[in-house]
Amino acid sequence: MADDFPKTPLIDELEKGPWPSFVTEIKMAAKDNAAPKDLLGLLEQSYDEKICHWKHGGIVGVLGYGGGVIGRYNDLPEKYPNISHFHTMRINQPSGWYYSTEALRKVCNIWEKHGSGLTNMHGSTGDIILLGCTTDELEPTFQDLAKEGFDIGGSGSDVRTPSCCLGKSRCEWACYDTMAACYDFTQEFQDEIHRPAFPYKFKFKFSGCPNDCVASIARSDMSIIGTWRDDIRMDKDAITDYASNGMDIQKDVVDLCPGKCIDWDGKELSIDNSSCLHCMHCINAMPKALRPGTDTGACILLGSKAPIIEGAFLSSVLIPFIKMEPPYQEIKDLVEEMWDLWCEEGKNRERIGEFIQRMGMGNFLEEIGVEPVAEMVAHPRENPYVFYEEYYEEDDEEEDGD
Amino acid sequence: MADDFPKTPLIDELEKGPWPSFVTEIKMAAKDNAAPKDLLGLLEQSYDEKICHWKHGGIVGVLGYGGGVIGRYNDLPEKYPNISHFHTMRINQPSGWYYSTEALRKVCNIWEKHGSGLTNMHGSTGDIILLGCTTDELEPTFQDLAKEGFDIGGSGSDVRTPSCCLGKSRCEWACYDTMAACYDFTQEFQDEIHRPAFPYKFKFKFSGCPNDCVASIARSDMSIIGTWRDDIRMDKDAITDYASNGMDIQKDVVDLCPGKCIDWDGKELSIDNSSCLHCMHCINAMPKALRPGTDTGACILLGSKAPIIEGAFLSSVLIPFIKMEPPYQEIKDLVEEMWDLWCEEGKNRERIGEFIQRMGMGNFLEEIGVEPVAEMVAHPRENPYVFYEEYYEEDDEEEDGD
Amino acid sequence: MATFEWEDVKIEVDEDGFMEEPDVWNEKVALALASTEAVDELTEDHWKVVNYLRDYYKQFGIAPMIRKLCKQSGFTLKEIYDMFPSGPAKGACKVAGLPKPTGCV
Amino acid sequence: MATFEWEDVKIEVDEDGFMEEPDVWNEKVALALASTEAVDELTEDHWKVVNYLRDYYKQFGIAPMIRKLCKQSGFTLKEIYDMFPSGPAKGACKVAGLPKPTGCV
Amino acid sequence: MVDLKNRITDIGPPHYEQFLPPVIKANYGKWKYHETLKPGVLKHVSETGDAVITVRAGGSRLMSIQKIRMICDLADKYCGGHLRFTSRHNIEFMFTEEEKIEPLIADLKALGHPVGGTGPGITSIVHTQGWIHCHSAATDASGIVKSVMDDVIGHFEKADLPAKCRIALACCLNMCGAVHCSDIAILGVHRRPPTINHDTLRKQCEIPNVVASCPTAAIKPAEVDGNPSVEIDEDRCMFCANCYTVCPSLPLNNALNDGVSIWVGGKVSNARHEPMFSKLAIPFIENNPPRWPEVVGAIRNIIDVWRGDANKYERIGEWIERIGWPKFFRMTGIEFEKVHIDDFKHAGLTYKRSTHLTY
Amino acid sequence: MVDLKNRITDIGPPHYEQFLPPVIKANYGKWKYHETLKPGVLKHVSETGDAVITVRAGGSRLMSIQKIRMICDLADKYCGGHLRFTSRHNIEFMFTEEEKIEPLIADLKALGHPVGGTGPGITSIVHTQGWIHCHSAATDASGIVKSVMDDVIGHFEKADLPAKCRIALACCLNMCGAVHCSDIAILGVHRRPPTINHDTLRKQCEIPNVVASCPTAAIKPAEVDGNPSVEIDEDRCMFCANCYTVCPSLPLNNALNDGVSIWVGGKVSNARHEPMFSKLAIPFIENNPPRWPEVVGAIRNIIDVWRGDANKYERIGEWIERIGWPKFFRMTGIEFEKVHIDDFKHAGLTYKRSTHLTY
Ligand code: SRM
Ligand code: SRM
Ligand code: SRM
Ligand code: SRM
Ligand code: SF4
Ligand code: SF4
Ligand code: SF4
Ligand code: SF4
Ligand code: SF4
Ligand code: SF4
Ligand code: SF4
Ligand code: SF4
Repeated sequence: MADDFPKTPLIDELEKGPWPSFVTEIKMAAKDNAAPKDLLGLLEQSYDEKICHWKHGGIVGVLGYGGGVIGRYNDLPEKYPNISHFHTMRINQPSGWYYSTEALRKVCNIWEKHGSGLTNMHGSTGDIILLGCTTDELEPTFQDLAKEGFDIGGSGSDVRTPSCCLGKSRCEWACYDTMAACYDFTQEFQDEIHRPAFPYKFKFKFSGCPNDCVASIARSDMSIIGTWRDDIRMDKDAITDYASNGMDIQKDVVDLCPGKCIDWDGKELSIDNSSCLHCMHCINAMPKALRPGTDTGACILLGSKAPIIEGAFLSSVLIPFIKMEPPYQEIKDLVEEMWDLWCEEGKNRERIGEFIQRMGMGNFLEEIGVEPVAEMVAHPRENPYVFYEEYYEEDDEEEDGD
Repeated sequence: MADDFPKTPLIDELEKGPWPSFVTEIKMAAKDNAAPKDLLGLLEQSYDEKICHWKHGGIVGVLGYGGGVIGRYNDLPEKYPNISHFHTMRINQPSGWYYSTEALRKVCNIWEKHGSGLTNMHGSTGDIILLGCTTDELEPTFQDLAKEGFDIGGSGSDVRTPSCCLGKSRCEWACYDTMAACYDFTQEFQDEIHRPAFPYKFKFKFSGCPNDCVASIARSDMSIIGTWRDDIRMDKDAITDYASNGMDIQKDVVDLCPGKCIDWDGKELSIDNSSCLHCMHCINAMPKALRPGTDTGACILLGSKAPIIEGAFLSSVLIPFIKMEPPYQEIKDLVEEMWDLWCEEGKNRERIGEFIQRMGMGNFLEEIGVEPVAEMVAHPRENPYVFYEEYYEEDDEEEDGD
Repeated sequence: MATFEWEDVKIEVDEDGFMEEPDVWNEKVALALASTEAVDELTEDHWKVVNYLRDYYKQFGIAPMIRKLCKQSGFTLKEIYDMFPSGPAKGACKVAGLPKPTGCV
Repeated sequence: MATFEWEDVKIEVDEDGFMEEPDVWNEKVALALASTEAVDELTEDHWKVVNYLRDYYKQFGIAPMIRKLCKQSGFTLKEIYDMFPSGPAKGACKVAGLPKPTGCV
Repeated sequence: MVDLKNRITDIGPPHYEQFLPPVIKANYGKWKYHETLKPGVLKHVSETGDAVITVRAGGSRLMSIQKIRMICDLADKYCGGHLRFTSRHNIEFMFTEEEKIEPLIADLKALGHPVGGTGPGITSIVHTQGWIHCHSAATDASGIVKSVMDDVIGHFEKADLPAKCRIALACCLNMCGAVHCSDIAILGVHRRPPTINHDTLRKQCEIPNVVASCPTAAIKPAEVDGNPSVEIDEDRCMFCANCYTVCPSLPLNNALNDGVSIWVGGKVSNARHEPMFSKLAIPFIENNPPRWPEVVGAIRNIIDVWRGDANKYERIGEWIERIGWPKFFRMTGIEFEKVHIDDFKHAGLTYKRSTHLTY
Repeated sequence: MVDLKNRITDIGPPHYEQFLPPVIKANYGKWKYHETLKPGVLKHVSETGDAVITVRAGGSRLMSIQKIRMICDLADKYCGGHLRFTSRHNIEFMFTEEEKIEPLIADLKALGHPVGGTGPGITSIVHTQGWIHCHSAATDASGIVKSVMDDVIGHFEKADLPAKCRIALACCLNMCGAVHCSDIAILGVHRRPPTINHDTLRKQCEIPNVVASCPTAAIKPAEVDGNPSVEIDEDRCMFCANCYTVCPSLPLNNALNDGVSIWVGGKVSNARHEPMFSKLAIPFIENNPPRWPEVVGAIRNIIDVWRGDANKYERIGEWIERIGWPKFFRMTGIEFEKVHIDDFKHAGLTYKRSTHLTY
């Protein structure tokens, strides 16, 4: 079959060079499947014309779910009939992206049967992306996968597939069990993942420590980032080892500490833990000598997102510290509380970060019943435009709302 | 006359304590003048009732000028008839607030004759404030002062009285002659000071170095702040003296340098001048050892103001460095350029800082013919909402404006 | 664009089976479209949802947010999925002849 | 509030001599007010300014910005000060019977 | 009638040169370095070898001509008839003979004017008119300033703080005292929406300007009793008084609700840290004339905590930046409240967007 | 017809535990420290004394099931049938025997997958669909990524940079690659306002939503040929494509005008500096498929300049913060232009509000 591949001189260039080539991957899949073959042709045409050939939108799915499938049609269906439908399915990855080869092969087999044989391992939210099939194959693919224990992830105005760093499974710094929490939240919110009912999407990401290896502070409406409250654990001998192995502790650790709370007298390292900002740097630099404390938990932040529409946001602190223990009820209650508010008052396509900013964080906190604390702000307000909420009337004895 | 003073038990409390008392001042003036006596009564009443007794506005002035006088009437004219009119005049102070006693005494005499005998030395823009006279006395006061060489300052939507630090007159750090420049600009813009024609006020302040002793970066629409381009001058012996006198150069100078460009090996101080941010700290800390370079001039910044209405602004860089030599033509041309634009397109009560922000600094620069440079920004844009100004049409050979 | 036929109904639909010309919608068309969305018959409840969607769309020019749909129609989201297995956007809006929902994907 | 009399004109004015009841303005009143602002007679040019101010105020409910006044009336700011020595705000607006300008002090 | 022809106008201020003390004139632009002989007394040395002594005395800003003449007497006695004021309305006496220092200080003391205000201490408070002259004031200016200075005068006379501490006061949000960049700022605040005088509004105010003046769009045109007027959505009012500035019929002043807020951590100089805005510390303290003890106490507390914890050269804002705002609130005992969280235009940027926290 | 009753739904993902390699399962939560044996090879040591070796291989993200099976073969051969992917779609092989390292690396190499991506270097580029699957793309994703990685693979394999350098790509402003916080970001941009298909708009789009979608209010409802539609003020359009997202009849894709912009200095981790947004470096580079040499060159230049000047641990944003943006532009030779100056909501805060300048 290989010889009836379309001529693709442009994208063939991308088979050269040392980095793994996606074009080679498509060609591999094209050996046994007509869809990737058409994709090669379409892509070559895009490369030639410098424009994509996919049409906007497409609303397809599986029964009982409102999300998880991205419908896609090309605009040259006569020319590329095998990808005239080319929908992708988002399959909820297991926590930490661990697989047995057995499970992975099953996914491959199902996708061989129903789809293009192309995947993204993984999409940037974290799902397994099964790249391209026809409308008719959606439901069968889904049911075959379900039988092997896999389910569809989020898309649309719903909870998006949560993801997490590998946490305690292989990282000594994990301040809570990210994989467990991610699994737990995913199960808890199955309905919200599958049946969009929000003003817009809502993402959870779980990182075990402030290094934030799933970029939760930048990419999730709720960022759950591990941290600790007590003292950094220290192995003095290991510090001495680092020093004698030539590490410039003053320059590479002390001078870079943002809390300015480490001292190094050439022999002993001392940390003023009350000023430590829990940035991880000293620990990162000396993993054999330093570790987070043992009174661990998470800092919960809200609101990050890409720029559409108010500009990009980073998440900001909602709860400076909370213990992370199943069933995480306090957090879940809070989540429900704020979803209620956001669903009630949020505008269409308004992420929760934008919503908070529009209504004012103070008002938001009041509505969800969280006390304001100074940890929530980089600094208090600079402008004097304060909505003092009460004033006295001349004939009042009492304070009066307005 | 002293014994017919009103009873003022509350404000009398403010005659106690070590700091000079304004109440005592008013009483001093009240010995010979009915207006301050009424002021004591009115003030006591304000202290008792916790509210002021001055009415809004008042539009009075001298002939030929549209500003420089703040009209003021109290709301109890029957009770306090001697201050039923109580207008203040803003008299343009000499550069650097230097006086001969002779000149000052003349001002006192004129104010004794026409006004309340009360002053502010000085108002927070910098004027001599003559505090309180009647409408009829405005013009005579003005003309008497004019005969002694004094003129009225700004108020309303005009150029406000420029002010400056004492600069070269007594400060070794002045990077240009602030007093000369302030005087020159004041003379140049007499018409604009006296006859309001702008959308709103416009303030100039001249500081000789980045210490900014007239707070120009916070309080003037155009801030002209001295700086230098070459190397900090250094007296090595004087450094040694500081060190041997117990100064902790590492902690108090090196560690605080925001450019992180000073080194101190315990004996010699070295500065990487190409990284120096011209913050003045090292010089401030060791005035006998360090001085600004000799290739001096000014950095020109635009737009600071109090919060009404868009929030407070600090001035931001327009020209990173310019030599300051009379007649400062380049700067004046630029000023005229931007006034033209602002007057044409500015909204009522829109300061130039707000105007720039509304129209976009890039557009503003384009209109006034200044090239954008990286020194103007703290950092380039973070959002991708770029107004690319041209695009190609399918049948174009050329670029096309839209 | 394709032509979709069901009983005596014959309408133009896009790839997703949404009507190309919403103006030609009528109750029979609704039945026809329902058949493609795993809806066997249109009960009174179905019509309540469909009519609410059409009214809202006529008045505001947009489809209601899902929360609003539930609140106003009195059905839970689950009930709506029971009625329209492919959901309010793909299922109910299609049957109601509304333009294809966008953006929320 | 005080009463200001000039020839047969008798109007209520505030402390600054601005009219309390702008509705009773007429050309005679303008002359009367002019006399308080070091304006001896109202020439054609004066009327041009006064009428422009009144028209603008009637149309927009606000006084024009000074720049606009100059542009539209064709006088330079200096010429306006020559005509109305106490300036456009205190002089011309008062004569034109406009409310007292505020804010720009 | 005024003689319009022969009036002198547009001459500008007198040229400064005529006022310069001779040693200043002779060494203009030639200064080499300075030292502080003691708080309030500076010595500047010129390339020429000349030196000038400066004695800085605290001014009250509001001065009678009587007092100015007394000050002139001293300037005649010690300084050959020259003197100057500083950008924070202190009075400076300059001369060349060191032996004049103590007698001058004694004379100043006798006159009630302390010497100081230089170096790492507190200098005079930049302030505004208050109940002395402004219609907009939510508090008095001079009275609070006097009360605070009476309390902190030790730091004026001794310069015994970690760094300069610039205090400023403005009696309303117009901020004529430019308190937005001060180490400690005292700001008069209204807390009751404007009352509308419909009767006068019609005559006094330009309704389109009034409507446009409100940054939160709380004001709408309305007909009241058949006359054009405005109505105000009180929930949207944040008491900026911009409407009052453009319309006398919308006063915000209200004895029961006006008071003072306290702001910290601003700075102007470029030394070390870039200039910074002041941030809200205490949202509201009731007016308590004649001596505002709660305001005085609040400022004393902030200064003491700062003084006890800051490093040398660390201004209040720099200190807080090092320790973090949560610690500032913990250490000063000031309560963090909802209103501390910004909700104006750039609010989002003030939220804490990292996990850099202390516990 | 589907059997609606017996369908399996809402089961969520498989539980991770079943997939953990035995050594991981046994030492879950007990890890003590790690070390890097060589780039791409980590060794984590447990409190129990156990250790696990991880070999990280670069993934292409877009993978065929054929390739996945080959990878599975390797995991069967070396790792008892376990493997994982990282948050940047690399592939990790874990086992306990150090002697397996080199054979595995050799097998991976044979398969075309380099080993690396750990430590202070470059790891795989987070990216998006581009011309492979999205309707909104202003550029391709996989093609640029491949071209850039071919060029920088040395830093993937060697970890020879001052600090981590995270590159990301998004093919339109929706930023599915979340490029807003990357050391280097490649962002597809449209530069031509939407063309309006009046014919289909009427049927396909909810006009009130379309109008509301535009952040600059460039879109107004309009009647065209008797039908409801919209009109667009092209001068106000900044090409965000939000209107296109809500309305298929407003495509922005345009071969002549689409291209790529480059952003720098973002970061996500809290290590040292708080997380930072990426900032605009190069406003526009034309699409030049198949290998986008100008983009590759621009990135190479930025990396080289950074590498030559930065201190250890200094990520690009931290480095620029130290040297200042003017120096960044001077050193990289990138031209500073009008569009670098922000003009969106918080623009004022991005202006340089001090005299902290180098010359
Ligand atoms: C598949 C994926 C890109 C990829 O190649 O990996 C993707 C693809 C699309 N995203 Fe995304 N987004 C994907 C992760 C993201 C992320 C990253 C993340 O989740 O960590 C973001 C930025 C973070 C965030 O949520 O803000 C992201 C921000 C957006 C946005 C802008 C949202 C905003 O609030 O600014 C849109 C626009 C929209 O929602 O209409 C969008 C819309 C889209 C759509 C549905 C296009 C559209 O407007 O209809 C894309 C479909 C492409 C296609 O045909 O396959 N996508 N999208 C990612 C999902 C894979 C997965 O499930 O694992
Ligand atoms: C007298 C003075 C305060 C003082 O006691 O020193 C003063 C007094 C008034 N200022 Fe001011 N401002 C004075 C310096 C300032 C400063 C400080 C400066 O110039 O360095 C500022 C902040 C910097 C700035 O320009 O933004 C200032 C910002 C304002 C504002 C707000 C402007 C803004 O854009 O946010 C107003 C409101 C207005 O313009 O309508 C204002 C308005 C006023 C008015 C005219 C009240 C009004 O709305 O009509 C006050 C008259 C008080 C009175 O009855 O005497 N005043 N005003 C200062 C002028 C003295 C002098 O000429 O030397
Ligand atoms: C006299 C005066 C200028 C004038 O033209 O009137 C002046 C004079 C000097 N200033 Fe200043 N500054 C004066 C107002 C200011 C202001 C403006 C203000 O406070 O409103 C500032 C900005 C304040 C701010 O940042 O908020 C100011 C920030 C400085 C600094 C920077 C301090 C810092 O560490 O941030 C220095 C350097 C130093 O003191 O080490 C400085 C240094 C100096 C020196 C040492 C300069 C010199 O070599 O002569 C002068 C005497 C120092 C002293 O007072 O300790 N001067 N200085 C002003 C005295 C005001 C007063 O009566 O207290
Ligand atoms: C495997 C992975 C987590 C996962 O669940 O998949 C992971 C694993 C580790 N990360 Fe990470 N990080 C991983 C993505 C990230 C991300 C997310 C991203 O890049 O999108 C970040 C935030 C990046 C950013 O700030 O923009 C991240 C920021 C860090 C940092 C902080 C680096 C810094 O100085 O800013 C460290 C500490 C260090 O390397 O010293 C760290 C350290 C580590 C350690 C050493 C943790 C440990 O003790 O095991 C792990 C191996 C380090 C290595 O690769 O050098 N990890 N790490 C991810 C590997 C991605 C890849 O294939 O390259
Ligand atoms: S975020 Fe922290 S706990 Fe999670 S993998 Fe990264 S370093 Fe480990
Ligand atoms: S974790 Fe960060 S802030 Fe804390 S001591 Fe270490 S380097 Fe300093
Ligand atoms: S601003 Fe600079 S030059 Fe002017 S007085 Fe202050 S320290 Fe001297
Ligand atoms: S002036 Fe400031 S930035 Fe420059 S060397 Fe001195 S302390 Fe450093
Ligand atoms: S701050 Fe307000 S109250 Fe005080 S003088 Fe200025 S305008 Fe008047
Ligand atoms: S005080 Fe300010 S916010 Fe309140 S109504 Fe007036 S202008 Fe609006
Ligand atoms: S970044 Fe834009 S073009 Fe790329 S996948 Fe996401 S929505 Fe599509
Ligand atoms: S691309 Fe963005 S700015 Fe342009 S018209 Fe569409 S929504 Fe408006």
